[in-house]
Amino acid sequence: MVTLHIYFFATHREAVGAREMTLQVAEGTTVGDVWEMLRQRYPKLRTTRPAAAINQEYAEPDTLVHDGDEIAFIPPVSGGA
Amino acid sequence: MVTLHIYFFATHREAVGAREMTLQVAEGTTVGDVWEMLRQRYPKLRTTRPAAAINQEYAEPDTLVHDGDEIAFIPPVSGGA
Amino acid sequence: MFIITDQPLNTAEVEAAIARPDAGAIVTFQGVVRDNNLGKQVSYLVYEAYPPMAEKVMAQIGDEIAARWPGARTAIAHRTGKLEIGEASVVIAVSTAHRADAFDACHYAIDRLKAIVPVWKKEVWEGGEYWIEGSAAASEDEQAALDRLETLDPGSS
Amino acid sequence: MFIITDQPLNTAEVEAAIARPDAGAIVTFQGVVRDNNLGKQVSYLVYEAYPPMAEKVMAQIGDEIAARWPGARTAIAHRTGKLEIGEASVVIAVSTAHRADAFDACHYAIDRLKAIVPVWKKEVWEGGEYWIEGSAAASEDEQAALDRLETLDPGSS
Repeated sequence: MVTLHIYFFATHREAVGAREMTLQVAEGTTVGDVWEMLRQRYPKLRTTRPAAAINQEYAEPDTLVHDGDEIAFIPPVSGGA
Repeated sequence: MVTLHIYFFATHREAVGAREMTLQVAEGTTVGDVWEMLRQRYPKLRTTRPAAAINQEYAEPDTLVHDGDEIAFIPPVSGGA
Repeated sequence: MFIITDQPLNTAEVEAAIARPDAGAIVTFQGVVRDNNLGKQVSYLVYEAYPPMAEKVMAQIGDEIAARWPGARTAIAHRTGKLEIGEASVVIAVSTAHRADAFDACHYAIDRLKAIVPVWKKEVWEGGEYWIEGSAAASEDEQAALDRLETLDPGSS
Repeated sequence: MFIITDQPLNTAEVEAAIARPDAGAIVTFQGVVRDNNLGKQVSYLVYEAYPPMAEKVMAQIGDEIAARWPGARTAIAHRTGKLEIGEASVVIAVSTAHRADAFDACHYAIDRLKAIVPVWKKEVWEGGEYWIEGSAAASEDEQAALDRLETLDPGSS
Protein backbone atom coordinates (compact mmCIF):
# COMPACT_ATOMS: atom_id res chain seq x y z
CA MET A 1 0.00 0.00 0.00
CA VAL A 2 0.91 3.61 -0.57
CA THR A 3 0.23 6.18 2.14
CA LEU A 4 -0.53 9.70 0.97
CA HIS A 5 -0.86 13.02 2.81
CA ILE A 6 -3.56 15.00 1.08
CA TYR A 7 -4.28 18.74 1.40
CA PHE A 8 -7.47 20.60 0.56
CA PHE A 9 -7.99 24.32 0.12
CA ALA A 10 -10.82 26.83 -0.20
CA THR A 11 -13.93 25.20 -1.76
CA HIS A 12 -12.32 21.75 -1.56
CA ARG A 13 -11.58 22.16 2.13
CA GLU A 14 -15.15 23.18 2.77
CA ALA A 15 -16.57 20.31 0.65
CA VAL A 16 -14.43 17.73 2.44
CA GLY A 17 -14.71 19.34 5.87
CA ALA A 18 -10.98 18.94 6.48
CA ARG A 19 -7.78 20.69 5.52
CA GLU A 20 -5.74 17.50 5.36
CA MET A 21 -6.08 13.74 5.58
CA THR A 22 -4.08 10.57 5.22
CA LEU A 23 -5.21 8.12 2.55
CA GLN A 24 -3.99 4.67 1.63
CA VAL A 25 -4.16 3.60 -1.99
CA ALA A 26 -2.84 0.66 -4.05
CA GLU A 27 0.49 0.70 -5.86
CA GLY A 28 0.08 1.99 -9.41
CA THR A 29 -2.46 4.64 -8.50
CA THR A 30 -2.22 7.97 -10.34
CA VAL A 31 -2.94 11.36 -8.84
CA GLY A 32 -5.97 11.52 -11.16
CA ASP A 33 -7.22 8.23 -9.69
CA VAL A 34 -6.85 9.69 -6.20
CA TRP A 35 -9.11 12.58 -7.19
CA GLU A 36 -11.77 10.17 -8.50
CA MET A 37 -11.69 8.22 -5.21
CA LEU A 38 -12.16 11.44 -3.27
CA ARG A 39 -15.01 12.50 -5.55
CA GLN A 40 -16.77 9.21 -4.74
CA ARG A 41 -16.33 9.77 -1.05
CA TYR A 42 -17.14 13.51 -1.02
CA PRO A 43 -19.82 14.25 -3.62
CA LYS A 44 -19.69 17.96 -2.87
CA LEU A 45 -16.25 18.17 -4.49
CA ARG A 46 -16.18 19.82 -7.89
CA THR A 47 -17.08 17.73 -10.92
CA THR A 48 -14.24 19.02 -13.09
CA ARG A 49 -10.84 17.70 -12.10
CA PRO A 50 -8.68 20.46 -10.61
CA ALA A 51 -4.94 20.89 -10.98
CA ALA A 52 -2.89 18.67 -8.68
CA ALA A 53 0.50 18.96 -7.02
CA ILE A 54 2.75 16.19 -5.79
CA ASN A 55 5.29 17.23 -3.17
CA GLN A 56 4.51 20.88 -3.89
CA GLU A 57 5.03 20.70 -7.65
CA TYR A 58 2.29 20.76 -10.24
CA ALA A 59 1.78 17.24 -11.68
CA GLU A 60 -0.17 15.82 -14.61
CA PRO A 61 -3.18 13.61 -13.74
CA ASP A 62 -1.47 10.45 -15.00
CA THR A 63 1.50 10.80 -12.65
CA LEU A 64 1.92 7.84 -10.30
CA VAL A 65 1.85 8.53 -6.59
CA HIS A 66 4.40 7.05 -4.20
CA ASP A 67 4.49 6.18 -0.54
CA GLY A 68 4.81 9.29 1.60
CA ASP A 69 3.84 11.72 -1.17
CA GLU A 70 2.27 15.04 -0.24
CA ILE A 71 -0.69 15.51 -2.59
CA ALA A 72 -2.60 18.76 -3.03
CA PHE A 73 -5.58 19.49 -5.22
CA ILE A 74 -5.52 23.08 -6.38
CA PRO A 75 -8.80 24.91 -7.05
CA PRO A 76 -8.51 27.62 -9.71
CA VAL A 77 -6.22 30.11 -8.00
CA SER A 78 -7.32 33.66 -7.19
CA GLY A 79 -4.53 35.30 -5.25
CA GLY A 80 -2.84 38.54 -6.09
CA ALA A 81 -5.48 41.21 -5.67
CA MET B 1 10.52 99.77 -20.10
CA VAL B 2 9.72 96.21 -19.08
CA THR B 3 11.32 94.72 -15.98
CA LEU B 4 11.93 90.95 -16.01
CA HIS B 5 13.01 88.50 -13.32
CA ILE B 6 15.17 85.90 -14.98
CA TYR B 7 16.19 82.49 -13.62
CA PHE B 8 19.11 80.30 -14.68
CA PHE B 9 19.70 76.63 -13.92
CA ALA B 10 22.43 74.01 -14.19
CA THR B 11 24.83 74.85 -17.07
CA HIS B 12 23.15 78.23 -17.60
CA ARG B 13 23.56 79.16 -13.97
CA GLU B 14 27.24 78.28 -14.12
CA ALA B 15 27.76 80.13 -17.42
CA VAL B 16 26.11 83.30 -16.08
CA GLY B 17 27.49 82.98 -12.57
CA ALA B 18 24.09 83.73 -11.04
CA ARG B 19 20.87 81.94 -10.33
CA GLU B 20 18.68 84.96 -10.98
CA MET B 21 18.83 88.53 -12.19
CA THR B 22 16.62 91.49 -13.00
CA LEU B 23 16.74 92.78 -16.58
CA GLN B 24 15.09 95.76 -18.23
CA VAL B 25 14.11 95.50 -21.86
CA ALA B 26 12.06 97.57 -24.31
CA GLU B 27 8.35 97.08 -24.91
CA GLY B 28 7.76 94.59 -27.74
CA THR B 29 10.63 92.29 -26.76
CA THR B 30 10.05 88.55 -27.16
CA VAL B 31 11.41 85.86 -24.87
CA GLY B 32 13.61 84.76 -27.78
CA ASP B 33 15.02 88.28 -27.98
CA VAL B 34 15.81 88.14 -24.28
CA TRP B 35 17.85 85.00 -24.83
CA GLU B 36 19.84 86.67 -27.63
CA MET B 37 20.61 89.64 -25.34
CA LEU B 38 21.84 87.29 -22.65
CA ARG B 39 23.94 85.37 -25.18
CA GLN B 40 25.65 88.64 -26.13
CA ARG B 41 26.38 89.44 -22.52
CA TYR B 42 27.38 85.89 -21.42
CA PRO B 43 29.22 84.21 -24.30
CA LYS B 44 29.53 80.97 -22.29
CA LEU B 45 25.78 80.38 -22.64
CA ARG B 46 24.79 77.65 -25.06
CA THR B 47 24.63 78.53 -28.75
CA THR B 48 21.37 76.69 -29.39
CA ARG B 49 18.33 78.41 -27.93
CA PRO B 50 16.90 76.45 -25.00
CA ALA B 51 13.25 76.11 -24.05
CA ALA B 52 11.86 79.09 -22.16
CA ALA B 53 9.15 79.57 -19.57
CA ILE B 54 7.18 82.71 -18.77
CA ASN B 55 5.61 82.78 -15.32
CA GLN B 56 6.36 79.06 -14.92
CA GLU B 57 4.74 77.94 -18.17
CA TYR B 58 6.58 76.85 -21.29
CA ALA B 59 6.43 79.59 -23.93
CA GLU B 60 7.32 79.82 -27.61
CA PRO B 61 10.32 82.05 -28.52
CA ASP B 62 8.14 84.66 -30.23
CA THR B 63 6.02 85.28 -27.12
CA LEU B 64 6.12 88.89 -25.95
CA VAL B 65 7.34 89.53 -22.42
CA HIS B 66 5.54 91.90 -20.05
CA ASP B 67 6.48 93.99 -17.08
CA GLY B 68 7.02 91.83 -14.01
CA ASP B 69 7.26 88.53 -15.90
CA GLU B 70 9.25 85.67 -14.39
CA ILE B 71 11.38 84.27 -17.20
CA ALA B 72 13.28 80.99 -17.03
CA PHE B 73 15.51 79.40 -19.61
CA ILE B 74 15.31 75.63 -19.38
CA PRO B 75 18.37 73.54 -20.33
CA PRO B 76 17.44 70.07 -21.65
CA VAL B 77 15.93 68.45 -18.58
CA SER B 78 17.44 65.36 -16.96
CA GLY B 79 15.46 64.62 -13.83
CA GLY B 80 13.79 61.39 -12.94
CA ALA B 81 16.61 58.92 -12.44
CA MET C 1 12.36 37.17 -0.53
CA PHE C 2 9.34 35.06 -1.45
CA ILE C 3 7.00 34.78 1.49
CA ILE C 4 3.47 33.93 2.52
CA THR C 5 2.57 35.60 5.81
CA ASP C 6 -0.50 36.25 7.92
CA GLN C 7 0.99 39.57 9.08
CA PRO C 8 0.41 42.98 7.45
CA LEU C 9 2.78 43.39 4.52
CA ASN C 10 5.76 45.71 4.87
CA THR C 11 6.37 47.25 1.46
CA ALA C 12 9.68 48.83 2.42
CA GLU C 13 11.00 45.46 3.55
CA VAL C 14 10.07 43.83 0.24
CA GLU C 15 11.75 46.67 -1.66
CA ALA C 16 14.84 46.48 0.52
CA ALA C 17 15.25 42.84 -0.46
CA ILE C 18 15.92 43.77 -4.09
CA ALA C 19 17.84 47.04 -3.71
CA ARG C 20 21.42 47.05 -4.99
CA PRO C 21 23.98 49.59 -6.20
CA ASP C 22 23.63 48.90 -9.91
CA ALA C 23 19.84 49.03 -9.94
CA GLY C 24 18.50 52.36 -11.15
CA ALA C 25 14.81 51.47 -11.16
CA ILE C 26 12.49 49.83 -8.70
CA VAL C 27 8.88 49.15 -9.66
CA THR C 28 6.52 47.96 -6.95
CA PHE C 29 3.05 46.55 -7.37
CA GLN C 30 0.63 46.49 -4.46
CA GLY C 31 -2.70 44.72 -4.71
CA VAL C 32 -5.11 46.41 -2.34
CA VAL C 33 -8.51 45.22 -1.10
CA ARG C 34 -11.20 47.25 -2.90
CA ASP C 35 -14.51 48.18 -1.37
CA ASN C 36 -16.41 46.71 -4.29
CA ASN C 37 -16.21 44.01 -6.92
CA LEU C 38 -18.58 43.50 -9.85
CA GLY C 39 -20.87 46.13 -8.36
CA LYS C 40 -21.15 44.43 -4.97
CA GLN C 41 -20.07 46.10 -1.72
CA VAL C 42 -17.25 44.03 -0.17
CA SER C 43 -16.98 43.84 3.65
CA TYR C 44 -13.60 42.12 3.78
CA LEU C 45 -11.57 39.39 2.13
CA VAL C 46 -10.04 36.17 3.37
CA TYR C 47 -6.98 34.76 1.64
CA GLU C 48 -5.95 31.15 2.02
CA ALA C 49 -2.71 29.68 0.68
CA TYR C 50 -0.76 26.48 0.35
CA PRO C 51 2.24 28.22 1.87
CA PRO C 52 5.25 26.00 1.12
CA MET C 53 4.22 25.46 -2.49
CA ALA C 54 3.15 29.09 -2.94
CA GLU C 55 6.59 30.27 -1.83
CA LYS C 56 8.27 27.83 -4.23
CA VAL C 57 6.11 28.96 -7.15
CA MET C 58 6.77 32.63 -6.35
CA ALA C 59 10.50 31.90 -6.35
CA GLN C 60 10.06 30.19 -9.71
CA ILE C 61 8.47 33.38 -11.05
CA GLY C 62 11.55 35.24 -9.80
CA ASP C 63 13.73 32.79 -11.76
CA GLU C 64 11.64 33.26 -14.90
CA ILE C 65 12.10 37.02 -14.59
CA ALA C 66 15.86 36.76 -14.06
CA ALA C 67 16.08 34.59 -17.17
CA ARG C 68 14.04 36.94 -19.35
CA TRP C 69 15.33 40.26 -17.94
CA PRO C 70 18.98 39.55 -17.01
CA GLY C 71 20.00 41.29 -13.80
CA ALA C 72 16.41 41.80 -12.65
CA ARG C 73 15.75 40.95 -9.01
CA THR C 74 12.30 40.10 -7.68
CA ALA C 75 10.74 39.89 -4.23
CA ILE C 76 7.15 38.86 -3.52
CA ALA C 77 5.12 38.80 -0.31
CA HIS C 78 1.52 37.58 -0.16
CA ARG C 79 -0.68 37.88 2.87
CA THR C 80 -3.22 35.36 4.15
CA GLY C 81 -6.12 35.54 6.60
CA LYS C 82 -8.67 38.30 6.95
CA LEU C 83 -7.94 41.57 5.12
CA GLU C 84 -9.88 44.80 5.51
CA ILE C 85 -10.58 47.34 2.75
CA GLY C 86 -7.41 49.22 1.85
CA GLU C 87 -5.01 46.58 3.12
CA ALA C 88 -2.45 45.10 0.75
CA SER C 89 -2.83 41.44 -0.18
CA VAL C 90 0.33 41.27 -2.27
CA VAL C 91 3.50 43.30 -2.74
CA ILE C 92 5.86 42.64 -5.64
CA ALA C 93 9.07 44.64 -6.09
CA VAL C 94 11.42 44.33 -9.05
CA SER C 95 14.74 46.12 -9.49
CA THR C 96 16.55 46.51 -12.79
CA ALA C 97 19.21 48.75 -14.29
CA HIS C 98 16.69 50.56 -16.52
CA ARG C 99 13.09 51.50 -15.98
CA ALA C 100 11.25 49.89 -18.90
CA ASP C 101 12.46 46.45 -17.79
CA ALA C 102 11.31 47.04 -14.23
CA PHE C 103 7.77 47.89 -15.37
CA ASP C 104 7.55 44.93 -17.73
CA ALA C 105 9.03 42.44 -15.28
CA CYS C 106 6.83 43.54 -12.38
CA HIS C 107 3.73 43.39 -14.57
CA TYR C 108 4.76 39.92 -15.68
CA ALA C 109 5.22 38.87 -12.04
CA ILE C 110 1.69 39.80 -10.94
CA ASP C 111 0.14 38.23 -14.04
CA ARG C 112 2.04 34.99 -13.38
CA LEU C 113 1.22 35.07 -9.68
CA LYS C 114 -2.48 35.32 -10.44
CA ALA C 115 -2.18 32.41 -12.85
CA ILE C 116 -0.13 29.83 -10.97
CA VAL C 117 0.51 30.63 -7.29
CA PRO C 118 -1.71 28.49 -5.02
CA VAL C 119 -3.57 31.23 -3.16
CA TRP C 120 -7.34 31.66 -2.96
CA LYS C 121 -9.55 34.63 -2.17
CA LYS C 122 -12.90 34.61 -0.46
CA GLU C 123 -15.06 37.72 -0.74
CA VAL C 124 -17.29 38.41 2.22
CA TRP C 125 -20.17 40.85 1.97
CA GLU C 126 -23.17 41.52 4.14
CA GLY C 127 -25.20 38.32 4.09
CA GLY C 128 -22.88 36.13 2.09
CA GLU C 129 -19.46 34.98 1.03
CA TYR C 130 -17.94 33.41 -2.03
CA TRP C 131 -14.64 31.79 -2.97
CA ILE C 132 -13.34 33.48 -6.10
CA GLU C 133 -12.09 31.00 -8.66
CA GLY C 134 -9.65 32.49 -11.09
CA SER C 135 -7.05 30.78 -13.16
CA ALA C 136 -6.99 26.99 -13.57
CA ALA C 137 -3.47 26.78 -12.22
CA ALA C 138 -0.66 25.17 -14.17
CA SER C 139 -2.64 25.36 -17.37
CA GLU C 140 -0.90 28.60 -18.32
CA ASP C 141 2.69 28.73 -19.42
CA GLU C 142 5.10 31.65 -19.38
CA GLN C 143 4.43 32.53 -23.00
CA ALA C 144 0.74 33.12 -22.33
CA ALA C 145 1.60 35.70 -19.70
CA LEU C 146 4.05 37.41 -22.04
CA ASP C 147 1.53 37.41 -24.89
CA ARG C 148 -1.05 39.01 -22.65
CA LEU C 149 1.41 41.67 -21.52
CA GLU C 150 1.93 42.67 -25.13
CA THR C 151 -1.73 43.42 -25.55
CA LEU C 152 -1.77 45.70 -22.53
CA ASP C 153 0.08 48.66 -23.92
CA PRO C 154 -1.83 51.94 -23.52
CA GLY C 155 -2.22 52.48 -27.23
CA SER C 156 -4.42 49.46 -27.70
CA SER C 157 -6.34 49.41 -24.45
CA MET D 1 0.91 65.40 -3.94
CA PHE D 2 3.39 66.89 -6.39
CA ILE D 3 6.48 68.05 -4.57
CA ILE D 4 10.10 69.03 -5.01
CA THR D 5 12.02 68.56 -1.77
CA ASP D 6 15.62 68.52 -0.59
CA GLN D 7 14.75 65.91 2.04
CA PRO D 8 15.02 62.11 1.60
CA LEU D 9 11.90 60.82 -0.14
CA ASN D 10 9.33 58.93 1.88
CA THR D 11 7.80 56.34 -0.45
CA ALA D 12 5.03 55.37 1.96
CA GLU D 13 3.92 59.00 2.17
CA VAL D 14 3.72 59.32 -1.61
CA GLU D 15 1.71 56.10 -1.81
CA ALA D 16 -0.59 57.19 1.00
CA ALA D 17 -1.48 60.30 -1.02
CA ILE D 18 -3.15 58.19 -3.72
CA ALA D 19 -4.68 55.37 -1.69
CA ARG D 20 -8.47 55.13 -1.74
CA PRO D 21 -11.14 52.50 -1.15
CA ASP D 22 -11.96 51.82 -4.80
CA ALA D 23 -8.33 51.47 -5.92
CA GLY D 24 -7.26 47.86 -6.22
CA ALA D 25 -3.81 48.46 -7.66
CA ILE D 26 -0.93 50.74 -6.74
CA VAL D 27 2.17 50.84 -8.91
CA THR D 28 5.16 52.75 -7.62
CA PHE D 29 8.26 53.75 -9.52
CA GLN D 30 11.43 54.68 -7.68
CA GLY D 31 14.42 56.07 -9.52
CA VAL D 32 17.53 55.20 -7.56
CA VAL D 33 21.07 56.57 -7.89
CA ARG D 34 23.19 53.90 -9.59
CA ASP D 35 26.88 53.39 -8.90
CA ASN D 36 27.72 53.65 -12.59
CA ASN D 37 26.59 55.29 -15.80
CA LEU D 38 27.94 54.64 -19.29
CA GLY D 39 30.71 52.58 -17.73
CA LYS D 40 31.90 55.34 -15.42
CA GLN D 41 31.93 54.97 -11.61
CA VAL D 42 29.61 57.57 -10.10
CA SER D 43 30.48 59.10 -6.70
CA TYR D 44 27.20 60.94 -6.16
CA LEU D 45 24.61 63.01 -7.97
CA VAL D 46 23.34 66.54 -7.53
CA TYR D 47 19.81 67.42 -8.65
CA GLU D 48 18.74 70.99 -9.26
CA ALA D 49 15.17 72.06 -9.98
CA TYR D 50 13.02 75.06 -10.79
CA PRO D 51 10.73 74.10 -7.93
CA PRO D 52 7.50 76.07 -8.46
CA MET D 53 7.37 75.26 -12.17
CA ALA D 54 8.47 71.64 -11.63
CA GLU D 55 5.60 71.11 -9.21
CA LYS D 56 3.13 72.63 -11.68
CA VAL D 57 4.38 70.45 -14.52
CA MET D 58 4.22 67.33 -12.34
CA ALA D 59 0.62 68.21 -11.48
CA GLN D 60 -0.06 68.63 -15.19
CA ILE D 61 1.23 65.08 -15.75
CA GLY D 62 -1.21 63.93 -13.07
CA ASP D 63 -4.00 65.66 -15.00
CA GLU D 64 -2.94 64.04 -18.26
CA ILE D 65 -3.07 60.64 -16.55
CA ALA D 66 -6.50 61.27 -15.04
CA ALA D 67 -7.77 62.24 -18.50
CA ARG D 68 -6.35 59.16 -20.21
CA TRP D 69 -6.97 56.61 -17.42
CA PRO D 70 -10.19 57.79 -15.74
CA GLY D 71 -10.10 57.35 -11.99
CA ALA D 72 -6.31 57.07 -11.87
CA ARG D 73 -4.63 59.10 -9.14
CA THR D 74 -1.00 60.16 -9.28
CA ALA D 75 1.51 61.48 -6.76
CA ILE D 76 5.07 62.50 -7.55
CA ALA D 77 7.96 63.56 -5.34
CA HIS D 78 11.36 64.58 -6.71
CA ARG D 79 14.38 65.23 -4.56
CA THR D 80 17.02 67.91 -5.07
CA GLY D 81 20.51 68.43 -3.70
CA LYS D 82 23.24 65.83 -3.21
CA LEU D 83 22.18 62.19 -3.47
CA GLU D 84 24.32 59.21 -2.58
CA ILE D 85 24.33 55.83 -4.35
CA GLY D 86 21.16 53.92 -3.54
CA GLU D 87 19.07 56.95 -2.63
CA ALA D 88 15.84 57.63 -4.49
CA SER D 89 15.72 60.72 -6.69
CA VAL D 90 12.08 60.32 -7.66
CA VAL D 91 9.04 58.42 -6.42
CA ILE D 92 5.88 58.15 -8.52
CA ALA D 93 2.81 56.30 -7.25
CA VAL D 94 -0.34 55.69 -9.29
CA SER D 95 -3.53 54.04 -8.06
CA THR D 96 -6.22 52.63 -10.33
CA ALA D 97 -9.07 50.16 -10.06
CA HIS D 98 -7.26 47.56 -12.17
CA ARG D 99 -3.62 46.67 -12.44
CA ALA D 100 -2.82 47.06 -16.14
CA ASP D 101 -3.83 50.73 -16.02
CA ALA D 102 -1.63 51.34 -12.97
CA PHE D 103 1.44 49.96 -14.75
CA ASP D 104 0.78 51.89 -17.95
CA ALA D 105 -0.03 55.16 -16.19
CA CYS D 106 3.00 55.01 -13.88
CA HIS D 107 5.29 54.22 -16.82
CA TYR D 108 3.77 57.15 -18.71
CA ALA D 109 4.37 59.40 -15.70
CA ILE D 110 8.11 58.75 -15.45
CA ASP D 111 8.56 59.06 -19.23
CA ARG D 112 6.75 62.40 -19.19
CA LEU D 113 8.64 63.59 -16.13
CA LYS D 114 11.96 62.89 -17.83
CA ALA D 115 10.76 64.79 -20.88
CA ILE D 116 9.24 67.98 -19.51
CA VAL D 117 9.78 68.55 -15.76
CA PRO D 118 12.44 71.23 -15.15
CA VAL D 119 14.94 69.22 -13.11
CA TRP D 120 18.60 68.68 -13.91
CA LYS D 121 21.11 66.08 -12.83
CA LYS D 122 24.83 66.53 -12.33
CA GLU D 123 26.96 63.41 -12.15
CA VAL D 124 30.03 63.68 -9.95
CA TRP D 125 32.81 61.14 -10.19
CA GLU D 126 36.37 61.13 -8.94
CA GLY D 127 38.11 64.02 -10.67
CA GLY D 128 35.16 65.49 -12.53
CA GLU D 129 31.52 66.37 -12.84
CA TYR D 130 29.07 66.83 -15.65
CA TRP D 131 25.55 68.21 -16.08
CA ILE D 132 23.50 65.61 -17.88
CA GLU D 133 21.38 67.09 -20.64
CA GLY D 134 18.42 64.97 -21.54
CA SER D 135 15.24 65.99 -23.19
CA ALA D 136 14.80 69.39 -24.84
CA ALA D 137 11.82 70.22 -22.68
CA ALA D 138 8.49 71.23 -24.14
CA SER D 139 9.38 69.85 -27.52
CA GLU D 140 7.68 66.56 -26.69
CA ASP D 141 3.93 66.24 -26.53
CA GLU D 142 1.85 63.63 -24.77
CA GLN D 143 1.43 61.52 -27.87
CA ALA D 144 5.19 61.02 -28.18
CA ALA D 145 5.31 59.54 -24.69
CA LEU D 146 2.37 57.28 -25.46
CA ASP D 147 3.92 56.15 -28.73
CA ARG D 148 7.15 55.29 -26.96
CA LEU D 149 5.29 53.32 -24.31
CA GLU D 150 3.77 51.17 -27.02
CA THR D 151 7.19 50.11 -28.21
CA LEU D 152 8.23 49.03 -24.72
CA ASP D 153 6.19 45.87 -24.40
CA PRO D 154 8.28 42.84 -23.46
CA GLY D 155 7.62 41.00 -26.69
CA SER D 156 9.46 43.52 -28.82
CA SER D 157 12.23 44.64 -26.49
